[in-house]
Amino acid sequence: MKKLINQPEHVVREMIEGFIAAYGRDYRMLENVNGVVRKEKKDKVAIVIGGGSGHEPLFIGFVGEGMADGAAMGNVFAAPPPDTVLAVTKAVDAGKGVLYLYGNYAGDVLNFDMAAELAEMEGIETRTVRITDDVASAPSDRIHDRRGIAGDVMVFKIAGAAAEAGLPLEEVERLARKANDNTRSIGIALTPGTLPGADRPTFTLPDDEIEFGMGIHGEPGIRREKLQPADRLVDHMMDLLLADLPFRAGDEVVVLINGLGSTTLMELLIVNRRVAQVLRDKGISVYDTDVGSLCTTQEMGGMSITLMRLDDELKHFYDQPAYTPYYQKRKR
Amino acid sequence: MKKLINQPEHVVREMIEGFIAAYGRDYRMLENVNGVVRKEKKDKVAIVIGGGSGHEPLFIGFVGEGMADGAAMGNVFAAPPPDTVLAVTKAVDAGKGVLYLYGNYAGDVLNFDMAAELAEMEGIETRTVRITDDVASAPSDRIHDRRGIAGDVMVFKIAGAAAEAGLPLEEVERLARKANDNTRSIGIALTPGTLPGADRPTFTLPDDEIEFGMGIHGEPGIRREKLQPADRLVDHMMDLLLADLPFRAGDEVVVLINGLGSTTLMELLIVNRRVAQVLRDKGISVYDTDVGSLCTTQEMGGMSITLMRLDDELKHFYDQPAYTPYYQKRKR
Amino acid sequence: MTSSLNVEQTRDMFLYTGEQMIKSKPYLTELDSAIGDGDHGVGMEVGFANANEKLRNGTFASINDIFKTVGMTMISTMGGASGIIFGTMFAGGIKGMEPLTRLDAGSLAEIMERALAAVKERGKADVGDKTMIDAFEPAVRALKESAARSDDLLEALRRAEEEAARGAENSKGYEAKFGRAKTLGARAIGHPDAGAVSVSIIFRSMREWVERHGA
Amino acid sequence: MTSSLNVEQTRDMFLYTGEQMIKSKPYLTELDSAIGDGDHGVGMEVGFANANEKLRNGTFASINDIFKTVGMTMISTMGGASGIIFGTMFAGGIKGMEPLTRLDAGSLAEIMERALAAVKERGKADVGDKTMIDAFEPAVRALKESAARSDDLLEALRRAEEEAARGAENSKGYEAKFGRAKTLGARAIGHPDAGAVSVSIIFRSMREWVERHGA
Ligand SMILES: Nc1ncnc2c1ncn2[C@@H]1O[C@H](COP(=O)(O)OP(=O)(O)O)[C@@H](O)[C@H]1O
Ligand SMILES: Nc1ncnc2c1ncn2[C@@H]1O[C@H](COP(=O)(O)OP(=O)(O)O)[C@@H](O)[C@H]1O
Ligand SMILES: [Mg+2]
Ligand SMILES: [Mg+2]
Ligand SMILES: [Mg+2]
Ligand SMILES: [Mg+2]
Repeated sequence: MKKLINQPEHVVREMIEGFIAAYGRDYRMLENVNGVVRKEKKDKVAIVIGGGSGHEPLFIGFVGEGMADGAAMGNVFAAPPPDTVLAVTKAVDAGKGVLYLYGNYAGDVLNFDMAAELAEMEGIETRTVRITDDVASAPSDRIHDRRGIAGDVMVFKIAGAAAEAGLPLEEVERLARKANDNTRSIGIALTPGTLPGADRPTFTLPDDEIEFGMGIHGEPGIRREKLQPADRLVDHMMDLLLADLPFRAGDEVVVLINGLGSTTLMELLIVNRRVAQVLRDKGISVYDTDVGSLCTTQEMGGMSITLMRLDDELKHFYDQPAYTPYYQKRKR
Repeated sequence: MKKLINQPEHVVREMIEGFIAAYGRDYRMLENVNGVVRKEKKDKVAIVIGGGSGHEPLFIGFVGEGMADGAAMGNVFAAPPPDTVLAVTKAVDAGKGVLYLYGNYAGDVLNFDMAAELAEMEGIETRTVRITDDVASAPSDRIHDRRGIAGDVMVFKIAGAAAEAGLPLEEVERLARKANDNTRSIGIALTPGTLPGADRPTFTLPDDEIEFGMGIHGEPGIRREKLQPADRLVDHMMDLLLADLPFRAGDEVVVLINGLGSTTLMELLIVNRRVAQVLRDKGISVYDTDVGSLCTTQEMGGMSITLMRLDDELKHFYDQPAYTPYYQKRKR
Repeated sequence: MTSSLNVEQTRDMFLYTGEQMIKSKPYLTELDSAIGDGDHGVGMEVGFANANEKLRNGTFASINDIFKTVGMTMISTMGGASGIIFGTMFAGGIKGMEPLTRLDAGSLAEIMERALAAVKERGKADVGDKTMIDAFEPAVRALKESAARSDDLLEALRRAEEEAARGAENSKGYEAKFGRAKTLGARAIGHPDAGAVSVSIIFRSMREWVERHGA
Repeated sequence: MTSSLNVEQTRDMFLYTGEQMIKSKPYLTELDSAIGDGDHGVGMEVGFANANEKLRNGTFASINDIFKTVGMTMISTMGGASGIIFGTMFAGGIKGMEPLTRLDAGSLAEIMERALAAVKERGKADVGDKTMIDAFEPAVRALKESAARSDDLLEALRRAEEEAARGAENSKGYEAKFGRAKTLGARAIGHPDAGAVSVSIIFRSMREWVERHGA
């Protein structure tokens, strides 16, 4: 397939080098592992995010002020090895402990857990919050089996603000968990993506069908259905999403309309128009909205809708500034 | 083709409604025309940008602090009618004149020029700078025939800062022109995009070929060639780009690596890695870099490289803050 | 068979012409896709659909009003190069003219001659540049000749249609100097200009209406 | 035919096994693409290529060193679920064991039994969950039985290979409880687990080397 790469084996390292070539004023990369950290170490709880590559700007793009301190990157769609996570952990630790935030995938759990054991041996305290926002990935009675998708960004935002505010590790962990508990996402895929070097897309879909609930590695969703007008698809997605937490009249939410790769911003904005209408009709108020491709699956076509329910505490941390290469918020 | 839309005829209006649903705290849309303006009118020269839709986040996403005051949007790939431009002009004019900035396409020239005549009749002074950064679109002896592509963003940044600084219309115009004169871009396409409602892509390319110099509406470029490793393609692009201004050892530049739609951020970062290497080898220093999909062609695959040469004056304005939904810079 | 249209008939002729243009959308899309950006069919559809709505719902005191309504609606709703160019084709000729209540070969020739000048003033294109001028200029010449010969309206439109079609055909042989086909250079040769084809459909439609509904 | 390998031979057997795994990349990719995310072949290639490089350039005092080098290299370079799982398959068994200088059916069975426990401890999977355990557990059982019968190494590996292959085949019948095939539910039935197939290729490769190079 057509990709602008050199060799498939080198994509992650070269991506990181390109990132540092662009943003090296604020970031540095680690030497022998695929990790990126903030140049300036802050005297606070450190946040390490990570997972497989191929979802850019997730994770590399969300390191920075008010977000994460470091990102550990695996190969495309593969969890980073424990050595990588450990090296990032050591690079960002300021003696106040390190919080691991990542999507709940078997490979990530295994590798981050092993890294946590290694970090403990080095005298670094770590905590872990696994992100589980994808309502399509398991029913609500198996909520801890759910995977993490674009909701990652919400959890990074809240935890990042809490850490930046100087809160202790348990508090930052508690807030990250609270953000995750209040966040739900659902995605649909229209067209597949392709891994660098692969000669076939990760799945196939008939020309007039979509996969409802597909995961960000092409994991099958809840059902295949006919492509329909955007408003109808959004309505179906919102039904599922709102019923899950559930979100209720009077709730206040943050919205993220996330593109999976090749879906245009025009389409995402058209989707957001309907999402806003549905929320208004249900009496749910929108505190803030982002529309963009933040958590992708190579050039997969499709999008996900994420809602995070706010209370005063979450809102307080959401209101704090964030400034990373691919996510910015001014203080509100 | 698969798109998340309702009806092709409504995409622009619905996109704008979705934009306002997301960012309506700072922006409002005009009633009968496809225009978006900042809510708060500033006592300064106003900047109106615009052109055909379908290149999002260009133009709608670059209205805001330190950038444009309003955007006039046409249908997909079609210049906005004069009425739209005029309505945006009237909405943003604060009595200090209005600067029109847009890519140099026949349709845009005709419509913005007519709008300027209408504005004059209403007592609003306008100036125009047409952006001509695409070196592939005409040889350097016909530089005024060149089209505008991702370099638009550089011109908006400089002019936006100049206007925000309170400079008079002629000065803002002069600086925009200077930014344009110092900006060069070149793009390549790997795969086509599709217009909403169309049942075929805008062009076809063999599986192993790229179009070198293709325009952002699928205009043919300089040549078709085989897909090659990213580094080689970048080298060819940089040869053309650097020779054109020309950029010389000792120069200082801002870099924009722009994705055309479906090309992943991973690929864009890999491209930037090489661009930075080439510039370093030539003794050209990089003042700042952005890597992202800012000027797209629906879900077209490919990217463009833009360089703006800085002098102290341009650097001063580049250093000023900008904050729009899809372009942010902190004061430097 | 009288040789002129009243205001009502002129309106009906334009309504019919608009419908024919809307029907031509797929064909125009195909032509503009080959060497342009593919939006000409959609653009014309938008412009004529809006114009027809205005024509259907408005009341018109003069022929001039009708031309102006069609042209100004196209200018303000279509966008693109063709919004201005085709809008000016209709609205550009009656600017400053005395109100007319009948349209005959003579008045049509006069309106279209002035319109041609206005389009060329705006667009700076000449015959041979692969634009709608390739069809419009010969059509206007034919109208003027008919007017000079005192042909009736139907005959004038027949001649205009014929010349416009020939002009559109000729446009195949040219390299483009305007719009997005320009960058194609010699690769555009063999393809007609979409706008020139639109001009020939416009004159054909006017002729058809006049032929069927008398004049 | 002696029934054990020295340190050097053990290293060569692992080098051969690594090469075979690298050669199996397209097949493993295909299997993981059907019900997983398609990266298992690449992951194993990365892990075994790095391990082989370490094996080629290092010097090793004991059998334990070799197992540890292979396993730890896989853990630190592969990533993904399989980095830990397959790394533990090699490095998990020798943890805390006395240094060995000969590998025979008995010591291999002991190492692999401990490794199985370590993998299950890490991964929490059991036979029937559609993971590499489906092949690894029966293979280890076969090794233990061979050791109890005092089979020679080649015979023990033959039995392990056979059981691993049967286990991989059996994995077709299961729904996945781990990894990305889990969400497929019954749709995963009919496809073998890629990791289980890897286990069977590992034992097949070890058997092949021992068969050819004596033991
Ligand atoms: N400067 C010009 N003068 C005359 N006609 C023009 C000019 N520019 C474009 N046209 C006509 O407009 C047509 C293109 O219209 P359209 O596709 O709707 O607009 P756009 O070029 O903006 O996509 C061309 O085929 C040509 O006939
Ligand atoms: N918890 C587990 N226990 C045992 N084996 C596992 C477990 N999770 C995954 N595996 C094995 O790993 C294989 C997947 O490896 P791979 O594709 O390389 O990693 P990933 O699942 O991260 O993409 C599966 O086929 C399975 O055999
Ligand atoms: Mg994987
Ligand atoms: Mg157009
Ligand atoms: Mg066109
Ligand atoms: Mg896998």
